[in-house]
Order: sequence, then structure tokens, then C-alpha cells
Amino acid sequence: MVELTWVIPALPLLGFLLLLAFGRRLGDPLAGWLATATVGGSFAATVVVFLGLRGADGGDAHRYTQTLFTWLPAGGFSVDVGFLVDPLSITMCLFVTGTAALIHLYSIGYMHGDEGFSRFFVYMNLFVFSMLVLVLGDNLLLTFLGWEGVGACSYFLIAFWHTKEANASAGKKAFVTNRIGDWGYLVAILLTFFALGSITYTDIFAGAGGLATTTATAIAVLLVIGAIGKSAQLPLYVWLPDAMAGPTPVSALIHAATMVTAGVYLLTRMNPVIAQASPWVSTTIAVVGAATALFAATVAVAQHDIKRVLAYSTVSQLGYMFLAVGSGAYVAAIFHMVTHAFFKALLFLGSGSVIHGMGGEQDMRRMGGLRALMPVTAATFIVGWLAIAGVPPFSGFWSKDEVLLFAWEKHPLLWAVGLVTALLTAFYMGRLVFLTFFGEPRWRRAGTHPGGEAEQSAAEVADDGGGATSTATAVTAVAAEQEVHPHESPWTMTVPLVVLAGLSLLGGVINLSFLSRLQVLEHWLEPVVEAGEHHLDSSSGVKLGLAVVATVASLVGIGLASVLYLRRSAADRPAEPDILLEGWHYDQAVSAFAGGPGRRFFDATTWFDRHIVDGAVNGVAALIRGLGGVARGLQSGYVRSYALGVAAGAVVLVAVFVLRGVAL
Amino acid sequence: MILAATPISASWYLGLSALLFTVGAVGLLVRRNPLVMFMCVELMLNAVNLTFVTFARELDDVGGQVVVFFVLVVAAAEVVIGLGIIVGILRRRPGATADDLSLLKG
Amino acid sequence: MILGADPLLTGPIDLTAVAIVAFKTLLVFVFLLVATMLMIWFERKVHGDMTNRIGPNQAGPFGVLQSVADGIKVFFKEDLIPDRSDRFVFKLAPYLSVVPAFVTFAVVPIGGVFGDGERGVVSMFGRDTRLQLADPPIGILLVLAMSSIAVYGVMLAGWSSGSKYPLLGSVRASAQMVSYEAALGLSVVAVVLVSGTLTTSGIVASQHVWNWNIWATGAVPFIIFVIAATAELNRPPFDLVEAEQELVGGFHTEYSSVRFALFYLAEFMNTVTMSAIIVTLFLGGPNGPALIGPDWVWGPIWFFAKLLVFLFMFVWFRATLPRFRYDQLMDLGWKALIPLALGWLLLLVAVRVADDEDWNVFVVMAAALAVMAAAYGLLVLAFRAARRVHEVEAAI
Amino acid sequence: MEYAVFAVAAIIVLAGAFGVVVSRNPVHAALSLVATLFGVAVLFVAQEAHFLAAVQVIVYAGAIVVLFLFVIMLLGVDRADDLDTEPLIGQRPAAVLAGLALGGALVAVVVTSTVTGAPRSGAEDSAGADNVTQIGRLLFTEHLFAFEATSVLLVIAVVGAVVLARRRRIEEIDREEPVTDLGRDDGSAGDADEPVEEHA
Repeated sequence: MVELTWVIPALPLLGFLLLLAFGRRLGDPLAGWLATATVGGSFAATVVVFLGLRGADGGDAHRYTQTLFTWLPAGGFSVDVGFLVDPLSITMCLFVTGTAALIHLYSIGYMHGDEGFSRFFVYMNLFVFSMLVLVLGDNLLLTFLGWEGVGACSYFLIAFWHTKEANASAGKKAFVTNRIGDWGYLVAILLTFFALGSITYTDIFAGAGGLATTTATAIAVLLVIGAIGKSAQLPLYVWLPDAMAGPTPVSALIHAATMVTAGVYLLTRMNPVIAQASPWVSTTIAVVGAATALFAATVAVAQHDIKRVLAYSTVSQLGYMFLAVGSGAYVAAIFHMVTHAFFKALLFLGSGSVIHGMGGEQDMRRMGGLRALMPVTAATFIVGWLAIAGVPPFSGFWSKDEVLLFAWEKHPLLWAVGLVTALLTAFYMGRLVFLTFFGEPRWRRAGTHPGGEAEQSAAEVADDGGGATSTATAVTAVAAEQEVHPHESPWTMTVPLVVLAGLSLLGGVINLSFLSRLQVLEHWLEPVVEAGEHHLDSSSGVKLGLAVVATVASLVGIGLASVLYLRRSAADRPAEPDILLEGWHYDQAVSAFAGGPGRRFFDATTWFDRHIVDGAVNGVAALIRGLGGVARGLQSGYVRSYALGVAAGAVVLVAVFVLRGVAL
Repeated sequence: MILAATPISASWYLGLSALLFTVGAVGLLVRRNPLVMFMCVELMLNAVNLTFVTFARELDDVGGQVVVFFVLVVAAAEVVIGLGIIVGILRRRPGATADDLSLLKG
Repeated sequence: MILGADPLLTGPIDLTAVAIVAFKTLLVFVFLLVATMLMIWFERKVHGDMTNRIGPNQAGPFGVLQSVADGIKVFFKEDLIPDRSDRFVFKLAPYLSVVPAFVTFAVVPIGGVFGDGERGVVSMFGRDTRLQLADPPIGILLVLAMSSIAVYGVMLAGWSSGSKYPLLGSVRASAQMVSYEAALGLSVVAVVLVSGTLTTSGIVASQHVWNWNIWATGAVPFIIFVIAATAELNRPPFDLVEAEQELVGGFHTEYSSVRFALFYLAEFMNTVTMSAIIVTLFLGGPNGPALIGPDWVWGPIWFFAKLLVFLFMFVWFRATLPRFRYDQLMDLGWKALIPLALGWLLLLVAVRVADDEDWNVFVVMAAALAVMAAAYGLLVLAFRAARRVHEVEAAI
Repeated sequence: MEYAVFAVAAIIVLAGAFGVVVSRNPVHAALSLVATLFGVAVLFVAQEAHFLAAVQVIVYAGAIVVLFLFVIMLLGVDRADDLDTEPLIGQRPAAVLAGLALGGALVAVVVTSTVTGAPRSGAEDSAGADNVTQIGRLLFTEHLFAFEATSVLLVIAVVGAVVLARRRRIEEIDREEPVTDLGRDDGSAGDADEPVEEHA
């Protein structure tokens, strides 16, 4: 059954090719169903492979490599296109294909009526294919291929409504920011090949133990840079909030559930190398993660745009995963990745449903009281909220608890930051839920559009446009002049919501931490992370204490939010600090630097490029052109002259061989 | 009678095919009629075929003859297309020679 | 060497062997000439009878010597060479017509005993040999090669005359011959497939007793071969070459005297040769039951009997069938005979493979027929589309 | 006897080849080519390549040269060429020089070297079978792919020839191919407007 691995990425690829060729002809619902079917089939194949892998006996049987063909044979170096199936990759595949299938289904409803309907699914299928290549690739280069593939798809999809300036520039921003991380990854590949002579994972696992500490450190640092770029950590997080310009399903699939976790996946995959590196590397990872988590959580507190809140929340949760990786809790990182995929996808899709129902409106200050009008969306959203807030027994509780436990082991300060973040998470999510689904309806009051310049622009950048309308002005016009009639979404959108809500509720059972026997995920992933996994020796008392403290923190956050936002009307609500709304001015600082001293440096580089580099190239070209002009005389156009040349050449060749034969 | 008994040396055949090839090549260079030039190409192909067959016998390997078979087929295809082109040209420019078709000069 | 298969030449080559070969050559030559002369008389006589005329009856008994008389007359006529002709080619062309007919006949076995284990070998002057001039290992290919060479005579004769009608006649004739050669070759392939050899003696041997190829190949290749052969010979109803109404006299309009006689001779010689080839390929050649007397006598007797049937058939065609129009001729060749020959060949191959692999013959036949039906449908569609394009273009 | 066959055939081959080169009339050149082809076929037979000899005659003499003659006759380009002038300066001496050098070099190769090489592995499988069987076996086992490729090639060539030689209506030609001057230097501009000459 494991032999079916190639089917997993092949189906989305097939879907991509079919849609590319016939997408337009298939038209509105059909193209979407085709895409959903291929991804669903891919999920089914993953389940089959998973069962096959489970059925296999332990040890090496849990690692299976399927080589399809040799991709780049170059002397002693060759790269195969092959798939590595082990507990880690198959776990990733399961939730990637599963979530993707649900989101595809959701998109059929969400994208209905959009002129780029089939194009959307072309990109989505390509994305799923790339993501699966990333996850399943059995060497660093193939993973890099998938890595770039998802990056490209992310770019396409962020700028999906590319006719609008803001969307296009958001896409560009994501692309450029990711390049910085990719640079780190590329150099890491080269360094790995240099050090080990191979870039396949099996060889890396086998050879990692023999690496010198400095080499391992260098590789690890470079990989971390790559991961920071892809997973939107400080200081390269800036692209992710802007990436919300894409359609909401894209945000759910790419910028919450799957692609952004690639960095975490990469670090987990390469854990033997990180284990071999200096300890300060993992400490750095943990610190970066903790800082990002706290930073993003504070920013999320003040956002008005429903999707921006979720975006910063995603950054924050990714910080948790980094914290886990840095603390040596790879299983916890993956665990949190899985549960996060469930509830964050749910939240995004829920927000999409809200936006859809509101006719494109994204500002929470003009929502409220939607609970009654959109019962399914509201109910599932609340499940997602409780899960992300870490309220037991929702899935988020278990995974977050696990991360915090390891953070405590690493350093109590990290734990404290995590705890504060948890509190903030519960708070801002509570704020979001209360503003959106509770209180009095505020969408009827036309013309009241509070907020300063900054958030205006922020809202514009992050504007979604929904399925029906696509420009910010249109949205404002709709909100200002026409009555908005919020309504529940079609079944294709609510069914995924319900399924994801169920998963968010119950997702924790895969790794219940209070009994060793119930830590299924941990035992499952054990062979993959044994080199880097930190083993706990905390007593169950400590575990229980930490869990209680975390739960209390969550409840405090929710309570705080309810006090501030549940009952009060819009007027007497506390105003959020502007500095938080604008993300601590980080974005502006980056822009200012790039526009000021950075700009001058770039100009200098441009000058160098234009005059020295291009000059050399153009000079060579001019030289060739001159020589060509001279040689052009030979091209007389007379066939027989050419034939004469050929004959002369033949004579010379034969003569050379004859003379050589005589000489030898 | 002794002459008849000993098989003729391969060198004779090879030498003959060398001469045949040369004649064909020279013909290609000096004639201007595209049809005749084509025929000269056929001469050269035949010279090569003869060489193949000679080697096939010399080495006792039918592979050489198989190659000649393929050369024949390819020559047929080449002639068909070549003549098609020549027909196309001569129909519109009766009496055009190879030297008149020098539109592709540099 | 080319004659290697003949037991005469695998033995020592001495004076007897050379004498036998020379004798056989002479025999074939004389036989062919006499047969041709008689054929001319035969044709005129039968044709006359069929059209309620008497035919030649003055020269010799029943006019048998009419051809001799004609020959003498032609020899004494003035030999004209047109002014605008290409003299060298003009003189060469008649020989290019006659020679292939002779060469083809060289590979036809006209006698010999083809029994179990015996492959047409007879004893002659104490030496074993075959009753055919040559038996090259690629005998049947030689026949095809010669039939393609025969085009040259017609083509060059028409061109070298330096006149319009002969040129058109020759282009028509050569296009016709080249076209029908494909169908001819494909039906020969069916025979080769069944007989499993390229030598004419082998083909005859494989038809020993009553296992004639006309049955073994399922008659269709035979019919195709006869039609294509008639066209190759430029005989009625395919005699567009000399369509008097349009082309005066066809490619030999400008010829006279001996050169004309050579064309005339070649035409009838080809008829005889082609009949012999048909007999060899499909009707078992000299195979037949030996009734009384020595066995070897019966080979030539059966051979001539069969030959006569076909000679009569060709005359019959001429007397009864109207001439084809040129487009009908081409349509028949390219759109009917070639696809049919090809399809039948594939069917034979399928049966053959099924036989070798021990498959169910009926299933294979059914599948093959289904494929052929589909191919036929496609072909019909293609023709229809082509005709439509044609009509549209004609309308513009 | 083989010497006699070789000598006669060689003379025919070379005479035919010279005939191709020096004939003023393309039809004579084609006939000379046929002579050469026959000579080569005889040489094939002398080297026990019976099958190729037959195919040579059928394909080359029976089809290719006939095609040449067809083209010559249908296009009416059968008038004698002018062999006395040579527009490309120095082409003839250079050609003769190149020819001498090429011939000399090739003969030198033949003289100075010996035939080396080993029969193809597996050649002994078909040893004993006759020429046709051997070629057939090799063609349909080892060279099957090449064989199929040539069949595809032939189909393509046929389609290509039909497309190339299809006589389109005059207005269509004028619309599609405005450039009609095929490089003749005296380039009479009126060429473009003249209807295509009807030969046939």
C-alpha cells in the first residue's frame, strides 16, 4: 500500500494539468468539483498509505523511500525525484490533504460567480501539489522545489485579484520577503552537500551524528533563516498580514494551515542537524518564537479587520511552534501544527463565511449580532475560538499545554511569555467573537466609518472583496448606501465548517499528555525526532500545575474580553492604542529604512549593475556583433558555396585522420 | 581461374565507392540545376551504401545491410520532400537555378 | 551468387553446365518469341470471334502466320525519327520496354516435379537442374523490380518523341503503372506470407498438390493481382495510354517500323509473362496430377494449360469491357485496391499469428474484421470529406 | 569471375556517375543515374546482398528516379542546361580541387588502413539463414524502433509532399505569399502579378 505514495502528489498535479487545459471550458461549479475531487482522492490515497505504514513493523519499516526517476544526474552528484514516507511526512500529508480537500469544497461556494473561478482552482491544485512535494520529497532539493512552488502559488493567490494595486503589491511583498529566507535555505543545501556529499534525508540522518559542531551550527542557522521567512517569524513576518489580500480560502489553506508551517516542518525534518549544532541555535529559535508570539498577539489585540486579527493570530501561533521546536519539543510542535491547522482553518473559513454573508464587509466594528442570522457559522466559530484560546477539552488546550510544558523546562521566562501570549490570545479572540457575533447589529448605520488614516490603508490592503465584489470602493459603497442582509452561507461552505469544528473539538485526542499510553502522536513520531527530542522528567504535579495556570490564563483573557466588549456599546468601549493597531510601527520602520539609507545603497548597486556588469555583457555582445558583421560575408546565400565549405571541411577531417593514422 | 576463385578484396569496393562519392560531391558543387544537384546527392548516398554493404560482408555482419535499408527509406522520404520543394519553386520561377535562390544571404 | 539455389550451379561448373544454361536461355527466348507471335494471332482471332468477325485467315492455316506477315511488313517500313526528338533516348526506349519482359520470364518455373521433398528438380544431360532459367533467392522481388523498370520504356518513349500527345500518353501510362504497382506488390506480399519464401520455385513448391495460393490466400489477393496486372500491362479496360480519341496513339505515336514493332512485341510479351506470373503465384505453376507417362512431362503441360486460361481472360477483357475514365482508374487503384489489399494482408497476418500463438481463430477474425470495418468507415469519411473540399473549391 | 563482374559494374557505375555530372539535359542525367544504380545493385549482388539489390532497383530505379522524371517532365524543365557559364567566380576550380583532395584522401584512407571490427554480438544466431531472413530478423528485433520510426517518417513525407505540391488557386497564392522574387537580381517586379504558369 505504501507503493501508492506517488499517487498522493500525482492527483493534484493531474487536476492542475486538466484545469489548465480545460478549466475555462468546465466553467463555474465543475472546475471546482474537479479540483476538490482530485484533492479528495489524494487524501484517500494518503489514508491508504498511512494505513500501510501503520501496518508495517517498527524500525526501518516505518521509513519508506520511493524513487521515481533521476532528476539531475551530474557526475558524482545526482538528485532523484523520490518520496520519503515516514511518520512525519505522512502526518503532514494527512492534514494537508484533508484540510485542503475541505477548503476546496468550501471554495466552490465561496468563489461562486467570480470571473477567475477556474483560475483559482488551477492555482489551488498546483499549491496542493507543491505542498505535497515539499512534504514528501526525499531530499533537500526536492523539498526546495516544493518550497518555491508553494511560494509561487502563494504569490499568485495573494495577488489573485491582481487588477487592484494593493493586492498586487501585497503579493510582491510576500514574494520578496520570502526570497530572504530562501537564500538561507539554498545556502544550507549547498553547505549540506559540501559537508555530507549528499542531500537526501536518509543520508543526512545517517551522517548528521558525524558533523562537526560548527558545520552543523552553520547549516542549522541557515535553515532557521529559511524557516523564519516561510513561517513569518520576526523579523520577516511582515508579509503575512498583508497576504490577507487574497481570497479567504487562500488565507485559510496557505497562510494559516499549510504553507506557513513549512518552516516548522523543515526544522523538524532536520532535527538531527539541529541537535548536533551548538545549543544556542535552539535557544535562538525558542526566543524568536516566543518574541514573535507575544509581539503578534499584542498587535492582534487592536486590529479592526477580522482577517487581520486572524493573520496576526497565525503569526503568534507559529511563534508557539517555533518555541516548541526551540525547546526540543518537536512532537509538540507538530501536534500544535495539526490542531492549529484545524482551528485556524476553521476560523478563517468562518470569517470568510461572515464576510460572504456581509457582502464583503471585513470591519468588525460594523458587524455584531450575527449569531442569530448565521447560526452554523457562529456555532462553529465559537468552537474554533475556544480551541485557540486553550480552553479544555478543546484541541488547542492540549497542544498549547504541551508547548508550555516544554517551554517551562527550557526556561521559566519563555514559559511566562507563552503564558502571557495565551492570555492575550484568549482576549483578542474573545474580542473578535463578541464584536462579530454578539451585541447589537451595527451594519445598518450607514455612513459611520470610524478609524484614522492608518487603519483605512490597512483595511484597504487587507481588503478581501469576497466573491461578489472586488474593489474596496465598491465595498464601502455597498456598506454606505445599500442595506446589508447577512445570511447563512450555502452548504458547500458550512459543511467544511462543521467538519473542521468537530476536528477542532476532538483533535486533541491524538496526543493526550496526561497518560503516556495516550500519547499516540508522540509514539508515532518517535523514530523521526529521536535525535533532537527533549525528554521531560517533570513530575505529573508540575504538569498539572502548569495546565491549571494556563487554563486560568485563558479564562482570564476571555473574561476580560467579555467585560470590555460583550455588553458595552460601541461608544463606551476602550479605544485600542494606535501603536498596537499599527503593529508597533514595525512595517513603517522597515519602509523608512528601505526608502532612506537602503535606497541609496540600492541605487549604488543599480549603478554598478548597469555600468559595470551590464557594460561588460554589452561590450561582449557588441564585440560579437562586430565579428558577426565580418563573418556575415561568408553567408552568401549560394547553396553551392556552402556545399564547397562542407566539402573542404570533410577533406580536412579526412586528412587529419589519415595523417594521424600514418603517424601512429 | 585462380582469379575467379579468390574473392575480390574489399579495398576495391571501398575505392570504387570513394570515387563515386567524389564524383557526386563534385557534381553537387558544379551543377546549378537543383534536380541534377539532387541526383548528385543520390550518387553520394549510393557510394555510402556500397561502403556499408562492403563492410557488412567483410565483417560478416548483416547489420550493415540493415543500415542500407534505412538509408534507402530515408532517401526516399528526402527525395519526396525535396522534389516537392523544387516543384513549388520551379512552378513559380520556371528555369530557376540553385544560384537564383540566394534570398537567405547574410 | 544469384543462381546459387539451382543445384546445377552449386555443383562444379564445367562445359555441360554452361551448355545447359545456354540451352535454357535459348529455349526461354525462343519460347517467349513464339508464344508472343501466337498470342497476337490468338488475340485477333478470339477477338474477331467475339465481335462476330472472322479475324486473320489468309496467312497460313487459320491465319496462324499473320504475325510473321505483319512483322515482315513492319521491318520494311521507313524508320522515322522526329526532328524535335531526343535521338538517343528515342532509340533507347523500345529496348527498355522489351528487356524487362524477358528478364521477368527468366524466373518463372515452367516445369519440374514438385513432390514431397522434391523441389522442382529435373535431370537433364546427367545433371540435376530446374526448368527455369534462374532461381534467385529474391525471385519474386525481381518480378516487381522488372515491372517497375518497365515504366521507363513507356515514359522515355513519350518524352523523347518531342511531341505533346505522346508525352501526355506516357505520363498517364507511367502514373498508372506506378499507382497499380503498390496494389500489385501488396497482393504479392500475401502470397509470400502464405508460402514463406521469396523464390519462385519455393512458391510453386509450397502449392504442391491442390494447395494453390488462390485458396490459401482467400482469393482476394488473386483478384487484386489480376486487376492490377491488367493495369500494369496497359491492357483494356485500362488502356488509357493509347486512347485514340484523345491522344492519337499514345506514347508510341511517333514510332514506326522496327521500333514500333518492339513496343508491340513488348506489350504482348508482357501479357504472356504476366499470365505466367499469375499462374506461378496463385495457381501452383506447373503443379498438377501426372496422368500417364513420365512425371516431368506433365509439369509444362499443366503450366501451359493454366497459362492459356489467363491469356484467354485478357482477350476476353478486351473484347467486352469499356475503357475506364482516368479519374475512375485512379480511384479504383488508390481508393479501392490498395486499401483492400492492405486490409486483407492484415487479416491474413492476424490469422497467421493466431495460428502460431494458438489463439482462438474466430475471436481473432472477429476482432480483425471489426478493426477493418472501423478502418473502412474512417476511409469512407475521409473520401467524403475530400470530395466536399473538392466541390467547395470547384465552386469558388 | 567476380573480377569480371566487378570490373563491368564499376565501369557502369563510374560512367553513370560522370554522366549525371556532365549531362546537359536533366533527363539524360536521370538515365545515367539509373545506370549507376544498376551498377551498384550488381555490386550488391556480388557481395551477397540480394535483398538490397532488389530493393535498390525497386525503390531507387522504380520509384525515386521515376519521380525525378515525373518532375522534369511535368515542369517542363527538360531543356538543356547552360554548362559553359559559371556565375560563382572560382567555384569550378575550387570544386575540382576539393574533389581531387577528397577523392585522394578517401582513397588514401582505403589504402592505408585495414578493415577492423568485430561482428555484432548475436550475429551467429542467424548465421546459416539466408540473406533475406537475416535482414528480416535483425530488422524486426534489434532495429524495430528505427523501423517504426522510418514508417512514421514516410507518412510524414507523403503528407508533406501533398501539402507542398498541392496546387492552390492563384488568388490564394497571391494573398499568402506576397514575396515572389526568389532572389533573382534583375528582379522584374512584374513577376508577382503574373499568374502561375500551368504545366501538366
